[in-house]
Amino acid sequence: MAEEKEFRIPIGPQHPALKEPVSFSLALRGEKIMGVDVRLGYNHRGIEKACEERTYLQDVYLVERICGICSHSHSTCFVQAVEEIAGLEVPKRALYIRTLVAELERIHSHLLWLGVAGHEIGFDTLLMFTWRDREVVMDILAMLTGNRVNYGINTIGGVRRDIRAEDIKEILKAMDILEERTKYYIEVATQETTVIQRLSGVGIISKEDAIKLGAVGPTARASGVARDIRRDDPYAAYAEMDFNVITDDHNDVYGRAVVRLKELLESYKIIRQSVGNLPEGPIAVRAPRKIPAGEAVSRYEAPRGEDMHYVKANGTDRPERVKVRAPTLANVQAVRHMLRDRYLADMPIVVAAIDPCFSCTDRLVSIRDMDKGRTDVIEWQDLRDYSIEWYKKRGVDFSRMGKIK
Amino acid sequence: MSEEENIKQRLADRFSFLADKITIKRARRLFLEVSMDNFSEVFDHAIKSLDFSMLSAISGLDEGDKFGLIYHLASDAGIMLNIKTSIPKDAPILQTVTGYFPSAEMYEREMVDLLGINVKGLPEGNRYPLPDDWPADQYPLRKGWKSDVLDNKENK
Amino acid sequence: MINTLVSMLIFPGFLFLSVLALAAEYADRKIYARLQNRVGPPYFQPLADLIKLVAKAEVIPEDANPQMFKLAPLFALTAAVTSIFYIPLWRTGALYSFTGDAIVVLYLLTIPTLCFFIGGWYSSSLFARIGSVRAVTALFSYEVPLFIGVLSSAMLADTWSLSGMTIFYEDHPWFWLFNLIGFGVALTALLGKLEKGPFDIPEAETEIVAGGFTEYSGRFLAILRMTIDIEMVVGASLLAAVFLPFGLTFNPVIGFIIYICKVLFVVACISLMRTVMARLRIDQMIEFCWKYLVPLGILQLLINMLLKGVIF
Amino acid sequence: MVFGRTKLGKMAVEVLKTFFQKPNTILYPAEKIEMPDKFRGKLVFYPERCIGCQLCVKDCPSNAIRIKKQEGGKFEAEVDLDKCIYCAQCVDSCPKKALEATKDVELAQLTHDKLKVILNAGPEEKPQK
Repeated sequence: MAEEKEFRIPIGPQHPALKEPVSFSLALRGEKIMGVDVRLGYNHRGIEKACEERTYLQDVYLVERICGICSHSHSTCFVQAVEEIAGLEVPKRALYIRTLVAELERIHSHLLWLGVAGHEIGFDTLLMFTWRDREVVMDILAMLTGNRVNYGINTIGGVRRDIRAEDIKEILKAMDILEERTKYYIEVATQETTVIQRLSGVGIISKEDAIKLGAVGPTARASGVARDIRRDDPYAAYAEMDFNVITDDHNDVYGRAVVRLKELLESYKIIRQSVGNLPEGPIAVRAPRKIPAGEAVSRYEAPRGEDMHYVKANGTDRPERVKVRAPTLANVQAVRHMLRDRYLADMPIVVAAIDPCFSCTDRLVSIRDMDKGRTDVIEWQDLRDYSIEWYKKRGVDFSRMGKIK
Repeated sequence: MSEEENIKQRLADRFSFLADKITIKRARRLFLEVSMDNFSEVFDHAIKSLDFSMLSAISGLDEGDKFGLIYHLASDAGIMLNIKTSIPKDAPILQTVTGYFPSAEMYEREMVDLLGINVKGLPEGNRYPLPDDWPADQYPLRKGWKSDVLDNKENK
Repeated sequence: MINTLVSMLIFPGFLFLSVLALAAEYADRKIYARLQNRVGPPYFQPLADLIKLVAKAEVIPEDANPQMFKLAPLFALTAAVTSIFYIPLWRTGALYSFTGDAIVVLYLLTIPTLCFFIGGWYSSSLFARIGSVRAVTALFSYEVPLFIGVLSSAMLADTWSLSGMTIFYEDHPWFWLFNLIGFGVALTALLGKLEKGPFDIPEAETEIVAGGFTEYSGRFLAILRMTIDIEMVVGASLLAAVFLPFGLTFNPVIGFIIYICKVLFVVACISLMRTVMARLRIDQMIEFCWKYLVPLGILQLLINMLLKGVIF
Repeated sequence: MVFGRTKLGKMAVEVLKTFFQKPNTILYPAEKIEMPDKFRGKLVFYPERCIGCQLCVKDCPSNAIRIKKQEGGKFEAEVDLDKCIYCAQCVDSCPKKALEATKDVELAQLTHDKLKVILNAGPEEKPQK
């Protein structure tokens, strides 16, 4: 390699283009990327193991925290598997509410993605505008579930919060606003010259490669692979919803942007249907603490692609095994493929284009005992003492602010 | 006959030893158990003749004296075929399936790190997901593994 | 002697220029924020940033060449400040002038970019090296249109002195309107010089952290940032003198207000342009500059040649 | 590559319009934000309703709550506000509605020990020494 005058540049684990720690080591020749080496695992928190040591009810909140953006995806996927093992008949109203929250989550995730994509190509205005409009859906989520992220709406056997009639009005109003804004963003993404310059022809992956490399979600759909769990393997209330699976044949980042934006319009359609046809009835059934032995695989179309949970129960109140496969892990190989022979300048947007979520991917620091976690606190105190000393020498005394042991 | 039953029939016709090992747990969910010796031919057949074009994940389980492995294959019709096999714990050797699915690399590396299964034929690359200074012979997903090891290591 | 010192260090030299530079940065950031529906920074923010940076410890990388690493920012600042003396601000005629000072100013404005390259290169970080190479690559694409833009105006005035140009346009009011294409070309090229979007390629945050500035900290980073701000004011003043030479014969107070308005106008144009466009790739920037900007500049040159033939 | 008609500066009209609008930013903490009704903030505890069944302790995903018997026979709840993940499962689990989530979100403290609070029948909750 030396004679070809390549040099390696580290992107990550900490880098402005990355919102989460992951390490790409790029072999460059000039501005051209010759090879990519990916190192994942910086976000490994031992969640799969931790699930085995907690009760099913606690696990619902734990898997919800696998990821901040697709929290509903993971918790729904998990409770579906547990409900299947326990043979629970979830009330229809609960399924509709799950669908509703799922689509709201997709909207907020896709708008977030559009903003991040704008930022990665140096178009911060798009970031500011989409994130401003994303607040609309965040407020709706907070109103429905009680929080902006980590909604905590799922429980085993149904949902925890009901929807009031006045909420529905607010939702429909918000959908009208968002639909108008989304149409504007479609115009921006498909007409603004500099955006098209940066997006089209970048990060190409052909249909065959997308299938071969196991790409999922919008990444696959932008290469013409019509993979969508909502249609292929319907869960919650999706079997009763009328929507289209959006595909595109540009095969590049531009296609992925278009797919996500058009999916937003489908999401508004699904939301209008689900609040319009919301059945009456209870929102949850009582779930037993001990789940009978059995196993189930649950699939879910998260905003980033297929999310899969495998749960094995052994008759106690704790699962025997929980396996989580988040969408980004399936797309990592595709990224590697997409980056080859591209320019360094394209790296951020290509990586961002799969909407990576490395927290999801890595899941699993270890499940250390709560009390042993104290070491961190002491370090923090040491650091604090040190900084107070440092400033004292320079004539500023911070020690009166808060007590130090 | 539903699509699931059709697949079940075709598998049972092709492999006589699978006759009573296939269960349809619910719509679109097939589970089958196969010994490691016959695994590769069943796996190959499912991909090449039954159109299971995607490997959704590989789950590794600690089942006492052996490791259980579940290959979750998905078809475009939304049907999931879960092929269950097992390998002994004292000789945990496995052949890679990256030849069929390049994306399996990450799933297999995960089993190498978390369960201590020796996967033969993996392409060169970084380990995943544990850190490079992780103590050897510590496999967190094995039953009975305790995180104390890590605390001791830090105190040293 | 004292007079010269005062004019160099205080007015309209370093101190005045620094205040104006901070004000320009504030205006740029505030307009950028308001265009994006944000609140934006308070008026003292640029100064607060500067004080913070000056108070911080400097870290010089072990592998870096310390002399080059320290000298590059100082050279850049000096060059940027020096060039203001030759630009007429609110009256016809600059503090100093001689035949051909327009060329000197343009070259003085090139020195900061070269200093960024040297500083980035000698800090021996990968990101800094890529950034500095990009800075020089970008230099080759925007410098030519900028020169052609200024040249076209100079040709109409038939002088290579900036002061001479202002005198000519004062004698021939409304002639500057002929140079509007050249103004557009030079303004776009100025974006490249100031490393502002869509040409902020040398310091593209999401790709190469901070480009050539990656390893800089403390006072040196403060100087570098000051240089960019001063360059912005100098660039805006240059464009104002060359392309907007009107209202220069009023009394100094009104002249000064008109001057500030012109600078603000150029800064606002820069803010607007970086608001509505995504960052280009370096190859796209070169293509854009040579395919569109240079031909436009040459078109302006041809128009001015014809005008000169017809009128004089 | 260019698809159809492209426009340079497509967002120019939009941004110029916004320039004359009020900024969308909420200047917290000068302006307070009203939390939604279903919000799950800091807990309140009604000692007179608590029967000491420990269901909340059992279901807490982060071991942040402990119910202890006071000297007078009443119960008190000790909550670690830094461990709590504000899921309000304890509120759902409680058979007697002795716990309730409030809209209180401003819980930041300079030191860790101030985050451990004891909710009891006393006149007001006080941070532990």
